[in-house]
Amino acid sequence: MKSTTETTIAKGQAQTTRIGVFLLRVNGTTPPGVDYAMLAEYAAKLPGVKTVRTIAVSAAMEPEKLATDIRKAKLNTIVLAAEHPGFYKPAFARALALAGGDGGQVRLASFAERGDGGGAGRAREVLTSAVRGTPNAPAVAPSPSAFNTATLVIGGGVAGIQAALEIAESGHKVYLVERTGTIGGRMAMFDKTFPTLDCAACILTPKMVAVSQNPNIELLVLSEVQEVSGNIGQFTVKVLKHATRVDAAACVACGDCARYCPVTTASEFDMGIATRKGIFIPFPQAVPNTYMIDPAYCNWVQSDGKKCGACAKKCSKGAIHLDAKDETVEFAVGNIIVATGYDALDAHRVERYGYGTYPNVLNSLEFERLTNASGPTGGKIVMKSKKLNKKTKQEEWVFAPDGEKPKAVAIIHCVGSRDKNYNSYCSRVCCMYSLKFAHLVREKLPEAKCYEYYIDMRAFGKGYEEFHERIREEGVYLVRGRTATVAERDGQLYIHGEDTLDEHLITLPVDMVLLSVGLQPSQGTAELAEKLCIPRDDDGWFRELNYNSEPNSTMRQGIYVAGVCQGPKDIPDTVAQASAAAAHALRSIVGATAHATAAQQKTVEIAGTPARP
Amino acid sequence: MNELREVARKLLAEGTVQVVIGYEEGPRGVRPAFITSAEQADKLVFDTRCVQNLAAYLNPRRKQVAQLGKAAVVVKGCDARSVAGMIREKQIERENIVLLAMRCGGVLQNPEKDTELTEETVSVRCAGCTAREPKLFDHLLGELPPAPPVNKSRMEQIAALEKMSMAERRSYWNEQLSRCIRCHACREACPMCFCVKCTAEKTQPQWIDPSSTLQANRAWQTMRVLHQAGRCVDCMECERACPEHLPLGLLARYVADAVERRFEYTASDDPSVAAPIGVYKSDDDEEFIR
Amino acid sequence: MTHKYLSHQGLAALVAELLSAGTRVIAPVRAKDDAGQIDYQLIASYEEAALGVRLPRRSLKEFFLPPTEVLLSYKQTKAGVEITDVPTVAPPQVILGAIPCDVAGLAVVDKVMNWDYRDELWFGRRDATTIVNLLCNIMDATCFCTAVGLGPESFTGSDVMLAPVEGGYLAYLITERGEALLKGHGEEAAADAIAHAEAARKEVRGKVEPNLAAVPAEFSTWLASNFDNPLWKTIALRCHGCGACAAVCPTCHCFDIVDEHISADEGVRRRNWDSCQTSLFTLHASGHNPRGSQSERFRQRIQHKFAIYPSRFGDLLCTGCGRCSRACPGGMDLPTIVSELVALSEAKPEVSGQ
Amino acid sequence: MTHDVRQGDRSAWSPKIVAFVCNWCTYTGADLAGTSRLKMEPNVRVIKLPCSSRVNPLFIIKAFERGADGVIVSGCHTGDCHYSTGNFHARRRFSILHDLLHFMGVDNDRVTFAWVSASEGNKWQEVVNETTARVKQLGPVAALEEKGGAR
Amino acid sequence: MNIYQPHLMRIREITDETVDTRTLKLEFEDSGLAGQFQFYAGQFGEYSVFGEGESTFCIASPPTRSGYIECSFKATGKVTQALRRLNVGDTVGFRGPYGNHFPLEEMKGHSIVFIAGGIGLAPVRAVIWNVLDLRDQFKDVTIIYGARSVGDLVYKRELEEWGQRKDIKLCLAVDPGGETPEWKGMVARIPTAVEQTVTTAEGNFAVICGPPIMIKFTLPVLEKLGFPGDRIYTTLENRMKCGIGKCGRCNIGPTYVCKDGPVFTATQMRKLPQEF
Ligand SMILES: Cc1cc2nc3c(=O)[nH]c(=O)nc-3n(C[C@H](O)[C@H](O)[C@H](O)COP(=O)(O)OP(=O)(O)OC[C@H]3O[C@@H](n4cnc5c(N)ncnc54)[C@H](O)[C@@H]3O)c2cc1C
Ligand SMILES: Cc1cc2nc3c(=O)[nH]c(=O)nc-3n(C[C@H](O)[C@H](O)[C@H](O)COP(=O)(O)OP(=O)(O)OC[C@H]3O[C@@H](n4cnc5c(N)ncnc54)[C@H](O)[C@@H]3O)c2cc1C
Ligand code: SF4
Ligand code: SF4
Ligand code: SF4
Ligand code: SF4
Ligand code: SF4
Ligand code: SF4
Repeated sequence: MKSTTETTIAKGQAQTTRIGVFLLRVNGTTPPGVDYAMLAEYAAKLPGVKTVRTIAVSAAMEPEKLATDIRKAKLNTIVLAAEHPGFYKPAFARALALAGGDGGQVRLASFAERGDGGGAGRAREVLTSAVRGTPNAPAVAPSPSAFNTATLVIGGGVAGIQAALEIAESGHKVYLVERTGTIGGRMAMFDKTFPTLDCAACILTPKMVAVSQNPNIELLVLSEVQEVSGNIGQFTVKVLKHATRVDAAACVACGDCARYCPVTTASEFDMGIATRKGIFIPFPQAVPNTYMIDPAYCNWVQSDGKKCGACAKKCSKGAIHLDAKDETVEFAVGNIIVATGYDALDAHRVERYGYGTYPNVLNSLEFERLTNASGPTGGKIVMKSKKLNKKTKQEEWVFAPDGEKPKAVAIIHCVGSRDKNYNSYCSRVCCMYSLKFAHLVREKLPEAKCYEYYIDMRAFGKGYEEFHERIREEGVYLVRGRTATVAERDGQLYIHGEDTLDEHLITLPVDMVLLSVGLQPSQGTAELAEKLCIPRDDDGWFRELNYNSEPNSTMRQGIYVAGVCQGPKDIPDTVAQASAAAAHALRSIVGATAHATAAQQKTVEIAGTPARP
Repeated sequence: MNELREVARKLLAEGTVQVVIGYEEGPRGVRPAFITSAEQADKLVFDTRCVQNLAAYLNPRRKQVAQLGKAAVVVKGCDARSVAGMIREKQIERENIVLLAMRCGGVLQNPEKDTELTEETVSVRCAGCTAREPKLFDHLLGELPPAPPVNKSRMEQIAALEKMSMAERRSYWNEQLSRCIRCHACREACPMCFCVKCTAEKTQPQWIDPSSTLQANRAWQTMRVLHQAGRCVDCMECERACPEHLPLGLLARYVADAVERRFEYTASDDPSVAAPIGVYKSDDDEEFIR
Repeated sequence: MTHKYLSHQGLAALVAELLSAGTRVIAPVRAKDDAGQIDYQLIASYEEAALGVRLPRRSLKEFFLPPTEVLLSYKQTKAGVEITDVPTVAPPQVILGAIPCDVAGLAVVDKVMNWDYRDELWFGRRDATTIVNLLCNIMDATCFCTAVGLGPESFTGSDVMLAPVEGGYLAYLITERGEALLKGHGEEAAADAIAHAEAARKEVRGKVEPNLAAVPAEFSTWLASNFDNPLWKTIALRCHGCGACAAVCPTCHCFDIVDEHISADEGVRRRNWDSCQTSLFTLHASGHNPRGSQSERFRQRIQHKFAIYPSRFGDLLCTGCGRCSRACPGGMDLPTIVSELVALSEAKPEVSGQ
Repeated sequence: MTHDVRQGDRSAWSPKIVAFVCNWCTYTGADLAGTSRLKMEPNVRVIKLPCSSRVNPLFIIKAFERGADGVIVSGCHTGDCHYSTGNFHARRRFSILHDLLHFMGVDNDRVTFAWVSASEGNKWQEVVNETTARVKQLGPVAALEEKGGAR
Repeated sequence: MNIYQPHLMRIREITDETVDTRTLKLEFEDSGLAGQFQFYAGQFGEYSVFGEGESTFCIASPPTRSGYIECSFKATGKVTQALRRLNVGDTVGFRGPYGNHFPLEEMKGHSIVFIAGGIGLAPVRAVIWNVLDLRDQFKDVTIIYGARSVGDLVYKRELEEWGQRKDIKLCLAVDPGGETPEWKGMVARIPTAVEQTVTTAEGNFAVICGPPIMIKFTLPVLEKLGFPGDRIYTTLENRMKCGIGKCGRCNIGPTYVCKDGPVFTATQMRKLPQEF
């Protein structure tokens, strides 16, 4: 930043400001209507003021003499008060510099400013502004409205939820914009969380409900930020709200509609391992708890209203409006918190592991859904089985609750992470959730063998090493080494790898392979970065202002990051960072309102005209 | 030069005039001088550096000069044409001014830089000058120096522009005019801009937008040059004043040539010759009218 | 302050890197209409820059306060008026090889632009800009920066100052922003390079000092109390009121705000450069003009620069760049006028007038 | 707005032509052309003025600035002026404007000066049709260099 | 958002005061802003007609009346005439409030004499209503208002209302020759009206606004009555564009009307260079 007055003030106040107020007598006179004695008494009480002196000045002052005084009083900021104090600024600036201070810290209080005839009141007002380093009151009078106290949170994962709740619960408006049909993000998909093995839903769902019930939070699902303009305190945001085509207020989530919907497609929430209808609810605990229509799979929409419409006919609440239109909403906010999380690396890219070729090679998020009680198998760990699709008359590999149980499960770490060909960084959570998977396998299938193929075991957090130890004791085979390939021979999966501790190559037959894929910025991160005008780092995550000291801030004031979108991290870190981002936003909100009230109080106290009846 | 000083001294001493507007040695070359006492008359100089058109100070808009009293003004032949123009258009009265006309051998294009008159350094306006011995004067002073060398650069530039295609000419002017910042210095410095309220200042309707967009700039210069047709004396004060160095002299010369071609009128220092715009001939060219 | 050594190639590499990162780079280049003249312009490669050749004709201010800029656009609809704001965040830019007085001018104008109301448009551009100036060794007889408290070696307002040394430049890293710019560029400066540059700084200062003695501190107060001195009546006789001086001045920042239609129901509000030298500037709608004559208008120019601005902000509103003298078609010469006024002030130190 | 035209599809474009005509001759002539049902291009908008000498060259500049693609200026034949000499004066001014526009790169083919008397309905028809054809040939006016655009 | 961005306001009411003076009642389009908007009597704003430009007027309504502002203007130039062409429901721009204000706090407990001529009543009216809305906090209120002719008097309905109030001493005057047969007020110029109406300056404040010539001749009268220079307040109107001290044209010597004014005391005015 340039050394404009504002920033120097900010800098100046970071250290303790020791202000010296000099009331100048020019040609032996004081400004008309200004009583220096009274003013001196008043000034002495202002915050930061260490000395107040009335001195005679002439255009050619001797900075050396002044410097001695300044040094004695240990001043680092000087306020010159006179009718036209600027004439004497060069001498004082020089003196301050001679005394070891920053010559730029000379502030001027001009009694000519805003008219001197207003007497003591106006003189005090002018002096107060200079001492506080703020603009004169009327200049900031319209600012309470200028600083918008609302906050935009982009992304409704656990980070977004946490930040939104922090701010909303302190009484400020939050707009929470979520791209999918429900908040919850990735965490909502999990069954258990490491290392405590708490039930993820038990932690998350109360928070989700709190969001839906907080009157300060305006939740916009199926929505995307389209445009952001303005600056801290006054951003204008345009959001495209895709129509859910279901009236949230009327829908009771009875599910009749879905029952009659003829279309079936893969469920995104279930990572494609289960199906949903054209009208659906992402999962039973979704917030908002409303069905919605996927226009891409709705016959009515696809046929321009010519076909189907079954759901609307069946809905007893009349909640379905098939012809609802997407809309763009615009609102103003003062701060923005970005919490857009991550996507799992596309395991197809790591060809050697046969993801997409062999039905029982799963990526980690698919496994999360598989083990989840709300998943397709009710949480049973089974293998995919061949089933006839009645519609297409084709056989398909699907998960069914009655599927065969795997007898050996291999978990491969670092898929696409720590590898120059994919992502060179460590995704940080894979080791831990792989251990979590191993635990789940061992717990749910005590007969099954479980192998962990890891490069390094990164159990870096509180309780993590203990968790590692515990899982190990649960009878999991840990193999240190990079896995070469996964192959299938005679319907049996084989996993080829190396045990670097034992220094020999191993090939093991397994029934199921879990790929611990790495994390990468969620789709659309680049576009969002552009809209927000904030930079990303080489790996595509949003770049923090300073890795060590400002990990929550971005280059643009008023825009903060929280959660995985800033870099891989686990849930505790995500939540902590989200709270921190909320604190940033709250700081500026509180600052602005305090400033406004201060300005208000000041004008009332000084100028005295009643503010408003 | 001595002759000039003597006449000036006499005029001031006798009280014929209260001020002599001439040239004096300034901190950077010659500059306009306002001599109000006979003793100061020796400050006056006249040489090839005297490019300024001092007639500008007679323009009635320069109120502060008028306040000094009756003026004698040092003019070159070309400047005398400005004076004639102002008399012609009733801006000043002949009796109220004393003209100290200098016989002229040309001036420099760039007196800060050059000293000697050569083909390159002589002012482009002097090329083919026919006014070196002014006919409008009260005192005709100096010896007639030899004719100045001819600086053809402006004629060549105009010829080159004429040869261009319409689109090329347009883009040439667009490039030049896009630089204009609409400071209107060209107008203020021009001795012949004497409207009390310039069209560019009329806001109801707003004839010409005041912002320096290319479009408004084009409108502004077209308007200005058009309003100077038959009035402009090609002194190039406009170009000298322009802080953006637009080639305004090209426009001035082109229009002067057009006026000459069409109406057989050359800026004249005879105030009794009527201005070409304002009169007409029944057989004026109308090849461009259907 | 720290130093770095930057070879010519190093500087070229820095420019290339900036340009490829999409940063706008502005540098003195040879004027299109006259290769002997220099203008500040956006450059597309380092080769275009003509550093330290000659004083640029115009100052840097147009890159911060454009001669015309849109403040908002509006559209009249059935429902009312919609206004569209203009962005106040500017794309990053680097100014390379500016002369110190131009850069100092920006720092001076900052004060008024932040006078209680912060001009976001100005500061948007200021904040987006890193300034690398060049030790000035191209002064002419019109320059008087040393008289107004600056100098051809002044650091005021710049982030990095380059001083030519053998094979390249010594870079003075003045601000953090400057340090950031040169991060990864340049080498450690040899002691003799520093010594050489320091000597050069002294030397160039010596070249300007004779042009005009330092303006004394009392001058501003003297001017302020000599508002009605009769000298103002004759000081500006040769001035045409053309305003060319204000147009080229790095510190003149006055503007006009006007609306323009684009069509019947759309248009823009713009701000345009304006100057106190034109009679319209202060003309009231009633026809009354508080500054009716050119002498009053010229008095405003001098008073504003040397008394009014200092009285409010402590800085002279003049950096001694000499452009106004160079641009003036009427031969008004600011250093001469200032020295004459200073002489007068010293002759009559008593407060005349009221 | 004119840039719509410029960016738009040429075939859909139809020129806008402004005609400044004198009240006594050309306007009556144009009226005659109308009442005689002469076939004329519909692109011309007529602005009636007392005399061709009332046509300030600025009208023409302004018309281009505000999006006209062509301009017609027309009045009585010389010698027939209702005010005796108005059109002689007009002729002088237009001749210089004509030259200046040429020098500054504005296509004079976009501007038609014509004398059309009260009885010359068919000449008015020709002027209109020819001007329209010429302007169509030239395409949308380029005179509109980005109004409101950045410097 | 840059500082030159205006707030949008709707015209709610139009009152024609004289043939060329009109009062507009404006409401914020953004109701949130309306609630937060604050100003003091004497402050001004930049009003704009989109496409025509901005113009400076004082806020003619008192801060004690919330939810709207009023301005009264005389159609003299481009913007003001465009403003005149607008109808109820049309949108105008407003930036402000800017400038300093009358020191009402210091006037409390004192008597005040308001003196206005012509459209000069506009800024004074804001203070008058402000005082009347807090009537019990002030002593005597005297209003002396004059215009060239009866037709030039503005705020006629309010003048009537003030005339009927017992707690105000109202003196209306028109210049000789400007009266109509029905005219019941004084026929005199303002300075005379002041001489005849005001008896004492004891502890009083004076607020005066009008054409420069009126101010010039009224000040000596007030001073003769014993009003100290720093108890006489007036407002100045210089051409300004930005209203916030940047565009550089409203200054009178070192004094900026937009930031140091527009309210000045007579003492201060005396000190200003005779530039205005
Ligand atoms: C398989 C697996 C298991 C894991 N298990 C654990 C565990 O047991 N314990 C643990 O601590 N951590 C675990 N993690 C890590 C944990 O998932 C993350 O730390 C946590 O979910 C991060 O939360 P978030 O809010 O930052 O991102 P997310 O939860 O991904 O939320 C981001 C949200 O933003 C939305 N969004 C994205 N882009 C946009 C946009 N442009 N506009 C609007 N909305 C958008 C998304 O739809 C999503 O709802 C695991 C990770 C994986 C991959
Ligand atoms: C503090 C203050 C308070 C005031 N209060 C009131 C009040 O309450 N009531 C009232 O009636 N008046 C008031 N005035 C005076 C009022 O501002 C002016 O009378 C009014 O602005 C003039 O009208 P206009 O804007 O239409 O004028 P114009 O002069 O037509 O100005 C309109 C626009 O055109 C432009 N313009 C003007 N002339 C030219 C030109 N020659 N060339 C190019 N552009 C030009 C200007 O840029 C301006 O934006 C006040 C003034 C001040 C300073
Ligand atoms: S144009 Fe003629 S009179 Fe004028 S300076 Fe040149 S030679 Fe002399
Ligand atoms: S040359 Fe320029 S300054 Fe001289 S008369 Fe012509 S237009 Fe005016
Ligand atoms: S002097 Fe130059 S920049 Fe100024 S208005 Fe004239 S042409 Fe434009
Ligand atoms: S001082 Fe010179 S440049 Fe400035 S207005 Fe006067 S004549 Fe023009
Ligand atoms: S007043 Fe003249 S010398 Fe001073 S900064 Fe401006 S142009 Fe340069
Ligand atoms: S000198 Fe004039 S134009 Fe320059 S900043 Fe001051 S008032 Fe504005």
